[in-house]
Amino acid sequence: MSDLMQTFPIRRIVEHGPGVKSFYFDKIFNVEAGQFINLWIPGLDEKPFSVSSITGDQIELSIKAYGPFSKEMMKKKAGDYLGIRGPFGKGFSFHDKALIIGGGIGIAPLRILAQKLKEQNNTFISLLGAVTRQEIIFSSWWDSLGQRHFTTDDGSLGLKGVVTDVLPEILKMNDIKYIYAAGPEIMFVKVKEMIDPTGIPYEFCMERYMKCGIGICGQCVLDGSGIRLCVEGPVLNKEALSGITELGMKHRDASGRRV
Amino acid sequence: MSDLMQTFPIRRIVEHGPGVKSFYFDKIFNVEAGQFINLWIPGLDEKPFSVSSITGDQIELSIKAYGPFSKEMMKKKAGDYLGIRGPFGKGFSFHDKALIIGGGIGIAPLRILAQKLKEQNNTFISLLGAVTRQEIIFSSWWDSLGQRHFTTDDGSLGLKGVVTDVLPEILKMNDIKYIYAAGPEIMFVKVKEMIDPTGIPYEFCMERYMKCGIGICGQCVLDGSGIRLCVEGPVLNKEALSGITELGMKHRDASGRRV
Amino acid sequence: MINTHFLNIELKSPTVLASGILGLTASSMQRVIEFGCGAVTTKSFSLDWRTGHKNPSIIPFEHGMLNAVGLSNPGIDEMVKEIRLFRRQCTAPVFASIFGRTLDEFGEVTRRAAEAEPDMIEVNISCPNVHSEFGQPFGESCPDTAKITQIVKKHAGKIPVSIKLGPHGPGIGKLAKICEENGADAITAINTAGPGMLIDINVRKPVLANKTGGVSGPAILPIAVKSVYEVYRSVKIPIIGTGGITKTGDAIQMILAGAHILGVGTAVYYEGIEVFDKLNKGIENYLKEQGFDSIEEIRGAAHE
Amino acid sequence: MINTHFLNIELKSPTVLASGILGLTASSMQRVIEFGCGAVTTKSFSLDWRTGHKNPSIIPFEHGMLNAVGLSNPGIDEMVKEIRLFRRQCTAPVFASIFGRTLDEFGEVTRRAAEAEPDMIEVNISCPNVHSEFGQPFGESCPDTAKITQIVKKHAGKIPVSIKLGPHGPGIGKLAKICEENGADAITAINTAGPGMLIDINVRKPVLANKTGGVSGPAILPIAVKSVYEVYRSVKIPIIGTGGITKTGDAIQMILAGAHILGVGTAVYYEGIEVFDKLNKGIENYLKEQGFDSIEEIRGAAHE
Ligand SMILES: Cc1cc2nc3c(=O)[nH]c(=O)nc-3n(C[C@H](O)[C@H](O)[C@H](O)COP(=O)(O)OP(=O)(O)OC[C@H]3O[C@@H](n4cnc5c(N)ncnc54)[C@H](O)[C@@H]3O)c2cc1C
Ligand SMILES: Cc1cc2nc3c(=O)[nH]c(=O)nc-3n(C[C@H](O)[C@H](O)[C@H](O)COP(=O)(O)OP(=O)(O)OC[C@H]3O[C@@H](n4cnc5c(N)ncnc54)[C@H](O)[C@@H]3O)c2cc1C
Ligand SMILES: Cc1cc2nc3c(=O)[nH]c(=O)nc-3n(C[C@H](O)[C@H](O)[C@H](O)COP(=O)(O)O)c2cc1C
Ligand SMILES: Cc1cc2nc3c(=O)[nH]c(=O)nc-3n(C[C@H](O)[C@H](O)[C@H](O)COP(=O)(O)O)c2cc1C
Ligand code: FES
Ligand code: FES
Repeated sequence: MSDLMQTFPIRRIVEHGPGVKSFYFDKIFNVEAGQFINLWIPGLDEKPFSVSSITGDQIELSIKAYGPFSKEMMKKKAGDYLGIRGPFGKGFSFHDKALIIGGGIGIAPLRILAQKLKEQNNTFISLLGAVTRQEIIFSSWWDSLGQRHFTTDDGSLGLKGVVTDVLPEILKMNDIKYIYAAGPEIMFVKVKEMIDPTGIPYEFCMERYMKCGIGICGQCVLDGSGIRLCVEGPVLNKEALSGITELGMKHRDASGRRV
Repeated sequence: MSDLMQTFPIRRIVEHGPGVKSFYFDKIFNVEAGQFINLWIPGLDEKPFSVSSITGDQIELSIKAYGPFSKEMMKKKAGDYLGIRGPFGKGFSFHDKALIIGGGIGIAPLRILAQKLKEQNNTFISLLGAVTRQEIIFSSWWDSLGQRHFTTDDGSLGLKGVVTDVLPEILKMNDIKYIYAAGPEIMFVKVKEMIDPTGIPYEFCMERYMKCGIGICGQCVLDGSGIRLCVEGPVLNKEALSGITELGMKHRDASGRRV
Repeated sequence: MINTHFLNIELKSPTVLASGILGLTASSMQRVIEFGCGAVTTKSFSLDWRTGHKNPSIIPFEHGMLNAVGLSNPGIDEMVKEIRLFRRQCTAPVFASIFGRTLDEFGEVTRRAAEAEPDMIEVNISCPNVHSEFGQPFGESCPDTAKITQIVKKHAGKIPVSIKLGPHGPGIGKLAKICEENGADAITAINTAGPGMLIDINVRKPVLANKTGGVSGPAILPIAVKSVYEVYRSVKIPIIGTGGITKTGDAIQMILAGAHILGVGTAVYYEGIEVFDKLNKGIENYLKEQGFDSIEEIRGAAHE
Repeated sequence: MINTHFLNIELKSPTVLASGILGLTASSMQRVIEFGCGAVTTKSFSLDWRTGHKNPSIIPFEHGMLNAVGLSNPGIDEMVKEIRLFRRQCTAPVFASIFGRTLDEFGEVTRRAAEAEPDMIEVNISCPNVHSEFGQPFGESCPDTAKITQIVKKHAGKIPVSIKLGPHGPGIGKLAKICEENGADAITAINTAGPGMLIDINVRKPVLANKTGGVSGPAILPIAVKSVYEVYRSVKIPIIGTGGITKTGDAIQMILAGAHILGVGTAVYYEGIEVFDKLNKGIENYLKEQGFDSIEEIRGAAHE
C-alpha cells in the first residue's frame, strides 16, 4: 500500500454491458473489503473507487459511466497506465447470517465483501437492485453464492422494482443478524427506515466528493459527527451513521459548498 | 548511531594531569576501535575525536589541550551538554601478536583497540610515547595489559626519548605479526621507515582537518588516492597508505589550502 | 494541558489547526478540538466560492506533501455560517482565514468575516498555487503587503489580525516588519514552500492537476524554523509558528526560534488527529524535564 | 553506459558531480569518475582563499541536509593547479565553478579559470549562505544576473558558461531567460533551497555555526524538478538538472522535466560514491523497459 502516487498498467478489462466495466490491476497491495483507492487518469482528474474484488493476484475496480471521469475510463485499454493511491479508509466487519443490500454500481464493494465473508464461512443472503441488468455486475457469480434476490427498474433481471420492495419479505422469512448496504444514499435512507425498527445492526458504505483521501483536506467530513469519510469510513456502522445530520441530504462539491 | 546532530550530557570527567582529560558519555551507540565522532561545543566549533574506550555503559573521549577547541573542553563540567554525531569511519582490524605504537594523545584510539584485542584474546605489546607523563593516559591500565614500553621526551615516565629509539629492539626481540600506530604523522613517518623493510603489515590511524565527517565535503580527501579519511579512514592499512602522496607533508586547512 | 495566552485570547493548548486542514465545517473543527487542539483556523475563504484545481490536488511524497488545492472554498456566506455554528457548539477560539483577489476584496472579506466575530482574522497573502491567476503572490511584494495589512486592519474592527507569510520572496523578516508597522497584531509563518512538482515516470506527466503545488510537512521544517527565527528577530508581535511540525522536537524548535503558538497541518496525515494531544503532552514533558514552568521561559531562547 | 552530448562535450554518462561535493582536488574528482560519474564540477572558488564558516557547517536532518560551508575554498591559484592536474590524469570533462564578491571579481576569476581550460565554467550566483556578507545573493536580482552573465561570457573566451540558479528569488524561469539573452550556454538548476535552520532542543542553539544553511537532498527534489520544468519552458539552452537526485526515479523525473544532464551532490552521502553507477544503470534500465533508445527521446516529455 502506498499513499504516494504510483502508476500501474491495466492488465485486463471485462465489459458487463454498455457503460459498466471491470478493470484489473496487479494486486499491488492488500485490501480490506470496503476500502477504496484513488484512481488517477493522467491529465484528467482523480476519483475514489471501491476495490470490488481480489481475484488471484489481481485487484478489480468496477466502474459505471456517469460523467467525465467514468466515461473516460470506458475508453481505456489493457496496458494503459493509471495512477492508484491507497487503499484508504476502513472496511466492513464480518458477521454471520448477514443480508447484503446493494444498489447499482454500489454493488462493487459488496462483491469483495461477499468473497471475504465466504472465505470465513459466514452465511449471507444478497439483495441487489439496479436500473438494468448489466449493472448487476457478475450476476451469475452472485447466483453461485447462495440465496440471492435481484431487482431491476426495467425488469430485465430479477423482479421489476427496487430493493425496498422485497426487503420486508426477506427480513420476515430469514434470521438476519447483520445488514450490509452500499449504493445510492437515497436507497440506503429508505432501507434504514425499514431496518431501524428491527434493531438489526448494520453497516453502510457511503460516498462523498473526495480530494485528499488521507484525512487532511476536510472535503469528505460529515456534518454532525466530524467523521472523515476517507479515513473513518467509507463503511460506517449504525452508531456512526446516527451521528450524521446530512444523511440523504445535500453534499459538498469541490468548492466545499453544499449543492 | 546517528549522523544527525544530537546533544548529550557529560556524565563524568577524569583528569590525567594538566591539559589532558577523559570525558564520559552514555554509550549512545556501538563503536568500532578506531572510529571517531564529531564533537560540537555549542556556539564554538565542531571537531573530530576518537572514541578512546567503551567502559561499561559509557563511551570515553580523551582530549589534550592544544588550541581553542580543546582548551574550551578543559573548562567543561559534568552535566554540560555537547553535540555528538557518529561514529564515523572505519576502524582497526584485529590481529594476534601485534605491536601497538602510540604518540601523545594519539594513544586515545589505541586504548579502545587494546580493549577489543584483549576481548578477543589477541596478544600485543604496547609502545607509547609522549612529551610528558600525563599524556600517556591510563599508564597503569596499560601496565596491566602485559608487555609495555613507555617513552617521554622529559623522562618523566619510562625511557627518556621517543618511540623510534626503542622500536628496533622490540622488533628484534619479539615475533610481531601486525603493527598498529596512532599519533603525530611525523612519528608515523619515522616508524614507517623502520617497519617497511621488515614486511610486517600495519595500520595507522590518521588525522586531517574535517568538516562533514560523512564523505561529501572533500575536505579530508588524501592526495594521490582520493581516499576520504572520514569514510574510508581514519584507520588506513599499508596498501591504502602507500597510495597517499601527502603523508607527512602539508595538510589542508579550513579553506582547503595546503598549509 | 498548557494554557496559553495569545493576543488576549485564551487557548487550552499551544497547538493550532493550520488553515486548509479539516477547517471547512464546524463539525470538522470541533472534532479537532476534542483531540487537544488549542484553536482552529478555517480553510481560507474568499467572497465567492471557488472550485479550485482538479485532482490530484494533494499528494504526499516521501518527505512531505505537495498541494495545489487552488484555494477552493465555499465562499464567505457559507463559511460565516460555519464559524457561527462553531461558536455556538464550542468555546475554543476560531481564526478566520481569508484572502481576496484584489485589495478591495481583502477589505470586503475582512469586513464580512468580522461580523462572524472570529477570535482572529488570518490573512493569507502567501498561497503559492495561484500564481497563474494573480501573478506572484501578494505576499512576495512589499508594497502589496503593506496595503493589504492596512485595509484588513481598517475593516477588522476590534478583531486582531495575523498576516500569513510564505518563506520566499524579498525576505520574511522584512515583510513581517512591514506588517507590524502597518498594524498587524501577529504573524503566521509559514505557508507552504516551493512550489514543487512531482512527475510520474510511467505516464511522464506532472502528478498534480495544477502541475505544481506548495510543499508542506517534514521536508520544510528547517525552512519554517529559520523563517520564524527571522521574524522573531525583526518584530515584537507574536508569531504563529507553522510548517513541518510533526514531533515534539519540531514544536520545541519552533518555540526556541520564537513562535508564540504552533500551527499544525500536514502532521494530521502523518500522526492522525491525535497529533495535537501528542504534541501538547510532549511539550509539557520537555518543560518538566528541562526544569521550566512555562513556554514563556524558552520562547526565542535560540536567539541568546 | 549512456554516452551523452552536452554543449559539444562528450560525457560517458549523464550524471555529474555537483559543485561543493568532493570537488576540492584532482585526486578526489578522479575517484568520483571511477564510479561512473560523467563529469565533475569543482568546489566553487574565488580569487582569494576563504576559510568559510566554522563547524558544524554540514548537517544532515531526517529528510536532507543543511550546509553553510560559506564558500570556503583554497583560492584560484590552488584550484587552477588542481584542474590542470585533473586534466593530465583524467580524460573526463571538468567544470570549474566560480564566484566573486563583485562584478569585476566575477570577470577576473573567469579569466583566470579559463586559462586552466576547463570544459565549462559554472557561475555560482546563488549560494544562500553568504547573505550577511554580500546582501542578497546576486542570483536573486535580475539586473545583477544579466551583468554577471555578460562579464563572465566576455572573459570566458571559447569556454562555455553555465549560470547556476537557486530556486527562489524573482522566478527561476525569468532569470534563466535573462541568462540566455546575455549569452549563457547552459543553466544549472538548482543550488540549495531555503535556507533552513536546525535548533538543538537541549542546548537551545542553532546547530550550524552560521545558524542558517542551504537545504539539499531528498527534501528539495520536488522544488528542483519544478525549477527545471520552469527553466525548460523558458529557455532553449541545456540544463544541468540538480537537486535532491538520489534514486533512479528522481533522475528520470529531472529528465522528463527537461534536464540535459544531472547534477548529483548530497546523494553521495546517502548512497555512497557508487550512486553515479547506480543512477546510470537505473536510467539505462528505465530506457530499455520503456522502449526508448536514448535520453533525448524523453527529455522534457512531461511538457507534452
Ligand atoms: C468511497 C467511494 C467509492 C466509490 N466506488 C465506486 C465504484 O466502485 N464504482 C464507481 O463507478 N464509482 C464509484 N464511486 C464514485 C466515483 O468516485 C465517481 O464519483 C463516479 O465515477 C462519477 O464520476 P464522473 O466524473 O464520471 O461523474 P460526475 O460528473 O462526478 O457525475 C455525473 C453525475 O452522476 C452522478 N453520480 C456520480 N456518481 C454516482 C453514483 N455512484 N451513484 C449515482 N449517481 C452518481 C453525479 O451526481 C452526477 O449527477 C465511489 C465514490 C466513493 C466516494
Ligand atoms: C579522526 C580524528 C581523531 C582525533 N582524535 C582525537 C583525540 O582522541 N583526542 C584529541 O585530543 N584530539 C583528537 N583529534 C584532534 C582534534 O580533532 C583537534 O584537532 C584537536 O583537539 C585540536 O583542536 P583545537 O581547536 O583545540 O586546536 P587547533 O587550533 O586546531 O590546534 C592548535 C595547534 O595544535 C596542533 N595540533 C592540533 N591537533 C594536534 C594533534 N592531534 N597532534 C599534534 N598537534 C596538534 C595544530 O597543528 C595547531 O598548531 C582527532 C582528529 C581526527 C581527525
Ligand atoms: C492540503 C493543504 C491545504 C492548505 N490550504 C491552505 C489555505 O487554504 N490557506 C492557508 O493559509 N494555508 C493553507 N495551507 C498551508 C498550511 O496552513 C500550512 O501553512 C503549511 O502546510 C505548512 O504547515 P504544515 O507543514 O504543518 O502543513 C494548506 C496546506 C495543505 C497541506
Ligand atoms: C556540502 C555542500 C556544499 C556545496 N557547495 C557548493 C558550492 O561551493 N557551489 C555551488 O554552486 N553549489 C554548492 N552546493 C550546492 C550543490 O552543488 C547542489 O546544487 C545542491 O546541493 C542540490 O543538489 P543535491 O540535492 O544533489 O545536493 C553545495 C551543496 C552541499 C550539500
Ligand atoms: S477527502 Fe480529504 S479529508 Fe477526506
Ligand atoms: S570531512 Fe568531509 S569528506 Fe571527509
